[in-house]
Amino acid sequence: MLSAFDGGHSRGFCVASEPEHWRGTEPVRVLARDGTVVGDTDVGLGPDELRALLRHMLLARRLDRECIALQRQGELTVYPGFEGQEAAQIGSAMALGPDDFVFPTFRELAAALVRGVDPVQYLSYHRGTWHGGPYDSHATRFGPICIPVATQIAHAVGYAMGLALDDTRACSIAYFGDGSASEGDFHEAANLAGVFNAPVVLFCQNNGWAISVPTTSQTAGEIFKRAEGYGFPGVRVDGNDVLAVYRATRDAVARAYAGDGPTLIEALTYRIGAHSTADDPARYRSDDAVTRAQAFDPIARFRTWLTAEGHVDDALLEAWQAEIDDQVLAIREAVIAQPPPPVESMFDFVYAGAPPSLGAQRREVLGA
Amino acid sequence: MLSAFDGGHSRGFCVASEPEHWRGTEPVRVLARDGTVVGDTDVGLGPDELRALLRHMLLARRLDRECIALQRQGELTVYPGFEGQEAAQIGSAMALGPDDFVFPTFRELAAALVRGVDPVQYLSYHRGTWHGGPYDSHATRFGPICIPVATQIAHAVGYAMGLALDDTRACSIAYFGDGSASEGDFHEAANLAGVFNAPVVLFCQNNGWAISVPTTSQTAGEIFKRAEGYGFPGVRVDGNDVLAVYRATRDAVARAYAGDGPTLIEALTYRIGAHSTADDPARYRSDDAVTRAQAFDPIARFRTWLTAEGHVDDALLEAWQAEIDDQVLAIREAVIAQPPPPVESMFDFVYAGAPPSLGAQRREVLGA
Amino acid sequence: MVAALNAALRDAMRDDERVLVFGQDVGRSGGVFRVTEGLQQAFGARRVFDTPISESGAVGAAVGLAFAGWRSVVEMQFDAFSYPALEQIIDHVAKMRGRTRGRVEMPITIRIPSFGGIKGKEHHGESPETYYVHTAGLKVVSPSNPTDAYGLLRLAIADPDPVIVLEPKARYWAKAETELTSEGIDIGRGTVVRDGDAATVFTYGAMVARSLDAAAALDGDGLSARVVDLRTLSPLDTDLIARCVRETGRAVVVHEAPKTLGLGAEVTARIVEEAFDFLEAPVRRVTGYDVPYPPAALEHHYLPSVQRIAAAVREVVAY
Amino acid sequence: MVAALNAALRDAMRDDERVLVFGQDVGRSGGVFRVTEGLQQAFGARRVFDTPISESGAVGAAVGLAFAGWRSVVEMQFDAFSYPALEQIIDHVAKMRGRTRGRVEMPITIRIPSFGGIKGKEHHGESPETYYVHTAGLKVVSPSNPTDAYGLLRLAIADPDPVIVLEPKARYWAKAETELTSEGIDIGRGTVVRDGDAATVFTYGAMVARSLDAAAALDGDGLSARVVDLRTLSPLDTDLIARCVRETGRAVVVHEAPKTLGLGAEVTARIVEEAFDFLEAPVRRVTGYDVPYPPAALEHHYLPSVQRIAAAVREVVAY
Ligand SMILES: Cc1ncc(C[n+]2csc(CCOP(=O)(O)OP(=O)(O)O)c2C)c(N)n1
Ligand SMILES: Cc1ncc(C[n+]2csc(CCOP(=O)(O)OP(=O)(O)O)c2C)c(N)n1
Ligand SMILES: [Mg+2]
Ligand SMILES: [Mg+2]
Repeated sequence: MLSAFDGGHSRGFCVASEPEHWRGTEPVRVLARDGTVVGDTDVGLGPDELRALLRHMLLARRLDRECIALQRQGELTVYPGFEGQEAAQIGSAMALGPDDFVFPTFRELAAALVRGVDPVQYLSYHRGTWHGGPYDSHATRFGPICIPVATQIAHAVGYAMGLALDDTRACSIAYFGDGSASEGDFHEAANLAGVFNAPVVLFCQNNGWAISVPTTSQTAGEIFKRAEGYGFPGVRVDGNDVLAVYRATRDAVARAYAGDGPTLIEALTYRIGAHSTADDPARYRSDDAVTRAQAFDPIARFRTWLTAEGHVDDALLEAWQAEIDDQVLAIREAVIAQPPPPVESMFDFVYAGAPPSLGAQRREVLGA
Repeated sequence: MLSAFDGGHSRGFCVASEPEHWRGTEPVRVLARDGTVVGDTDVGLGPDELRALLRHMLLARRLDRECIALQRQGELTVYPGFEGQEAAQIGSAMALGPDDFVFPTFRELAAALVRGVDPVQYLSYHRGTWHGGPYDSHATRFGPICIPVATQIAHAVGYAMGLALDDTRACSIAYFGDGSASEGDFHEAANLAGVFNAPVVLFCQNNGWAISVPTTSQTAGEIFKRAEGYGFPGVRVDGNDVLAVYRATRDAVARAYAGDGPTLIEALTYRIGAHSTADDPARYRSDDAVTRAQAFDPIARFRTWLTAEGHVDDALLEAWQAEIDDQVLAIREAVIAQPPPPVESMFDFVYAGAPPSLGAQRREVLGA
Repeated sequence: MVAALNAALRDAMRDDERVLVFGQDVGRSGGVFRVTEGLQQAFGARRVFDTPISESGAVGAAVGLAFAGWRSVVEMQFDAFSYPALEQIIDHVAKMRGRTRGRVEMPITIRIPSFGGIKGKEHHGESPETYYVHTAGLKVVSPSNPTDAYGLLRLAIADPDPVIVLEPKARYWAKAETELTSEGIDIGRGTVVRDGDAATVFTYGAMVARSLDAAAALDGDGLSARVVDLRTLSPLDTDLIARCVRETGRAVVVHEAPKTLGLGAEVTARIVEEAFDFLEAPVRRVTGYDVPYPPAALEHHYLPSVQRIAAAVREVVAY
Repeated sequence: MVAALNAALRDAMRDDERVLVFGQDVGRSGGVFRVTEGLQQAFGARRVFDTPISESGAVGAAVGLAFAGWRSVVEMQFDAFSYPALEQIIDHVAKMRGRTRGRVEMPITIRIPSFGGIKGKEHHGESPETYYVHTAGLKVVSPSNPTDAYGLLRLAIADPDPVIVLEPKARYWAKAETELTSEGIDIGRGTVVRDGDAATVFTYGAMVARSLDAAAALDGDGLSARVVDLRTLSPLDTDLIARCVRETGRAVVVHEAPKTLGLGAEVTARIVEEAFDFLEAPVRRVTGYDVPYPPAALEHHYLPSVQRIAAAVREVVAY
């Protein structure tokens, strides 16, 4: 067998017609890449909800591109785009109930939009004016942006344990990537979830890359298969098929509500853009791999089907686009208008009450 | 499904006729608990080697009990016994080649004996005169005693990566327990092993307990099944069946030599004694669970078969017992006779050359 | 001290039903040091439970439980076994209040049997305080006797911020002389456990008793040393430290941790910053050496002894 | 500095075929900061390879590789991402020589892009030195310029003991003025980068340049400050520190890490121990505050500024 020593990377993308990390077990699908139906499209959503899915995806993509522009213009610090992952994030987030709690990574802006997180507050993180979760995590049931990969998975499991202890009919969901799944924290959290039968959904967006490292060099196995070792189900779903993602997540949430415990979902998707605005993918992957992946675009696929079903038409889509442009413009202006935080805020949330020595440091900074 | 909250522990041992953690997937067996043959007994060992297996087990058990006595007499610090695990340790260690390297936990004295580690040097660890590996790890190809659970697994994988880089036809083996497998380091090391196709054997002695926590509260899955998630084979073997353990390990070693990569072996065994001399199992498990487990004793089982096969008889066994008593007595006396280490040894191995400030501290202690 | 800690957990769980106790072997067996003995029987397996051997996972779970409104008391089985949890502690436990603009509190207590002196195995005698004291957002306390152990643990559990409780194993078997209460104890305040005017010995944990022995020995030479039990290692009681140096002019710091960047370095720096003009001799640090914690046969050479402490006091006084 | 580090790795790999370089993204892409650029092409995927996101696993693998006779240079992608590896580093990397009675060496180099000042994201601006300097068995170095970066990294890789290399991100783009060599550099020795007699500023990493700016500013007031680049944070160059204090009588320590138990505490304690009688003013610490590293918009308020450094020097001189 080939080892990563033997240029694991050169196994690259040159031959595959679909992304290499999609090989192996066939993912669950409802819509084929060209929008044709290959599964049961009745996922329990009515026309309005189906339209909402698409509109969220269109808004998310438009905003994502705007953020990249904002970064280029010096208005944001390093920004991690998610183009290509809209279905994975929005399909899963839409399947959550109002009381369910999300523990995201740094790339879940699309999921945040679905949860009603104020994008301007969210983006103040990338503006460099606040760390963590500038928005109200309790009100939005959306945890702080988490950068140390996989650490948030344990938070989601602990939160779910707390829900179980309170006998609350709700669950938590942890988002994480293919690379994050290599961290010890993924394992410890997943095993804990199994032991405590915690109502949690472990949602892995396998987008093929951990910065420059392809999933094929990240693990020799298939991520969803790890679930069995922890004693709960794992499913592999086409992460670019929003209906398949929605159903898989809804089923996992239902299991959690029913007291049947955790589910691991591996959503196969593709990171179309750079890891972040600081990254140059040309150093490690071919454009044509990306072009090929674009043929699996989640938005085109779903729009094709919705149109065929007569749920949307060009007029509606154009109307949306106009609305979305205004929405994004408003966000853009509000982000830029954000004042920098007061310097003392650096001291004000370290402890409930600042110890004397910290008070002295605070006065020093304020020149008081 | 039951969660650990719902008194995971009270699921205890009261009903099981065999240890609860043996339930689920049937382990591979050669000899049944009563010594009758249920598999192919031709594991490639001749009569002398088969006898050697038994003799090692007898010596190990006798020495283990002596160590517990030594601790009670104040001659050793806390000592972790391994009674019941002789087949798991000796069957696996006997399957290794001379160049293979062992990364043990703190409980592998039986494996150390097979590898030719001087028991007196080994026991100076438990005498409290040295930390780590008082013996020569390079000469014995037996790594230092390792207490932070699961950390040694990554060492074994790194060592195996080194072997692969040197194109050496050898492998490493990491011993670890059921509880250790819950650590992030188990996961990171196993995943690395898969990615680099490292020639390593991950040998889990599932003895049912992590101090007071039963395996059933340690994980909701079956440990050997985790291997698939890492892309290599996992096998579950009756750890009290020395022939089955020997074969499983020999096969894993052969795979490693052949460049086929890692294997995870879960050996189902039982910790007959306390976790260590500092532990009182009466606080968390019933004597009759232990009595029942004793019916699966690895030594009795193998002796029965060897006797039936005519490879050993009472005369030989008596002769051995006498030799072993002398051997153990000699070890006992040598351990007690060990002088305490010189004070300066605390300073002499921190760096290749001591920095000035450390030299000053050394002089202070020596009153020089 | 074990009984006092057990009582503190019991009383805290009784007074606040959101308090949870978990960690390795804390449930059915009552903990390897028996600190949680009887708690699972008293409060049930939903509030007192064993975790798999996953320190990082357990601390991470405590963070999630805090989001859900639970107050976790997590036991790390021994000093060195808290290291796997450092990432969760440094990145989240310590920072989450700030990361959520004060909206999400981390009322988490992490109990760590610490320090040496019990002829323990490798990794069972470490003094991890520096790792925690240097980490902004944490509070760190270490009791030297059963009464303080009860009080500090009650305060730690009640505190809205994360508190690391370093329990001196060597004092676990000490019996309480006074009744258990948290009256008269504050996180952030040290206390003078023996008055004296010749010099002040600043210490904590198991070294308090030893420093008192040294002070007693020095009485013989008609030399009266003051002994301060810092009790809280973060935030340090700078006012008390400065006051004692102003009053005694000489200082010795005693701890088991290696000298380099052990707490003695910070105490010394604060003395210099706050009481330089009163300092009549260099501050002496009597500490463990800059080596890994040694095996049982050597630990008495490593740990500060009554002799070393007394000699340091004589030295600063004679300076 | 990136080019100098790259050259050091290149030359070390060329001179010793047992040297391996691995970590996240160091292979094909050449590292997020390009420090390992071109190395995989030059030395192949067997000696320069990417690891999964497993810091603890990667460091643990380096330990095993050391048993097999390999010298690993492991990159941690950013300061805070070295925390998951702390257990392996503290328990094994730092202690293995002793644990094997000197029979097994750990010639492991752990490179950590460190400190702040680049408007980085959360967990990308931390100063982890205290965690490493306090850990006996490790050596810790931090270069302030490209030439030192080359020399210190070469020495670290050649060292028989584990060395933590804290690379100041804020200086990554600095260009080398002199040719790259490890001549005239020793692990364990600091250096006077600017002479002066009014006071000594002890610092390291990115704060060296800033302290030099402060010293230049002070020249205006006819006040000549000496600046010492410690270069090695463990073991500290106590002789140089003491000599400078004996010669200048006044000292300021500057670093980005939070003040409490930052390296400044140890430098202060050693000054007090070794040069008390020469100290004419309290040692001032100009450091980061005791708070989590702040967001980009605030970091300039957190980091020692030329003004703060200059003010501290004026203060100790005027004392
Ligand atoms: C503990 C830790 N190590 C390293 C990093 C640096 N880092 C940031 S993102 C990233 C890749 C993550 O890959 P993946 O989990 O697949 O998520 P994706 O970026 O694809 O969304 C890495 C290595 C980190 N954030 N945390
Ligand atoms: C990282 C770490 N955490 C906790 C401990 C304390 N401890 C020592 S042995 C043990 C149980 C180990 O159980 P298992 O892995 O099943 O091995 P066994 O004791 O059964 O041989 C624990 C929790 C440790 N040694 N290391
Ligand atoms: Mg990814
Ligand atoms: Mg076990």
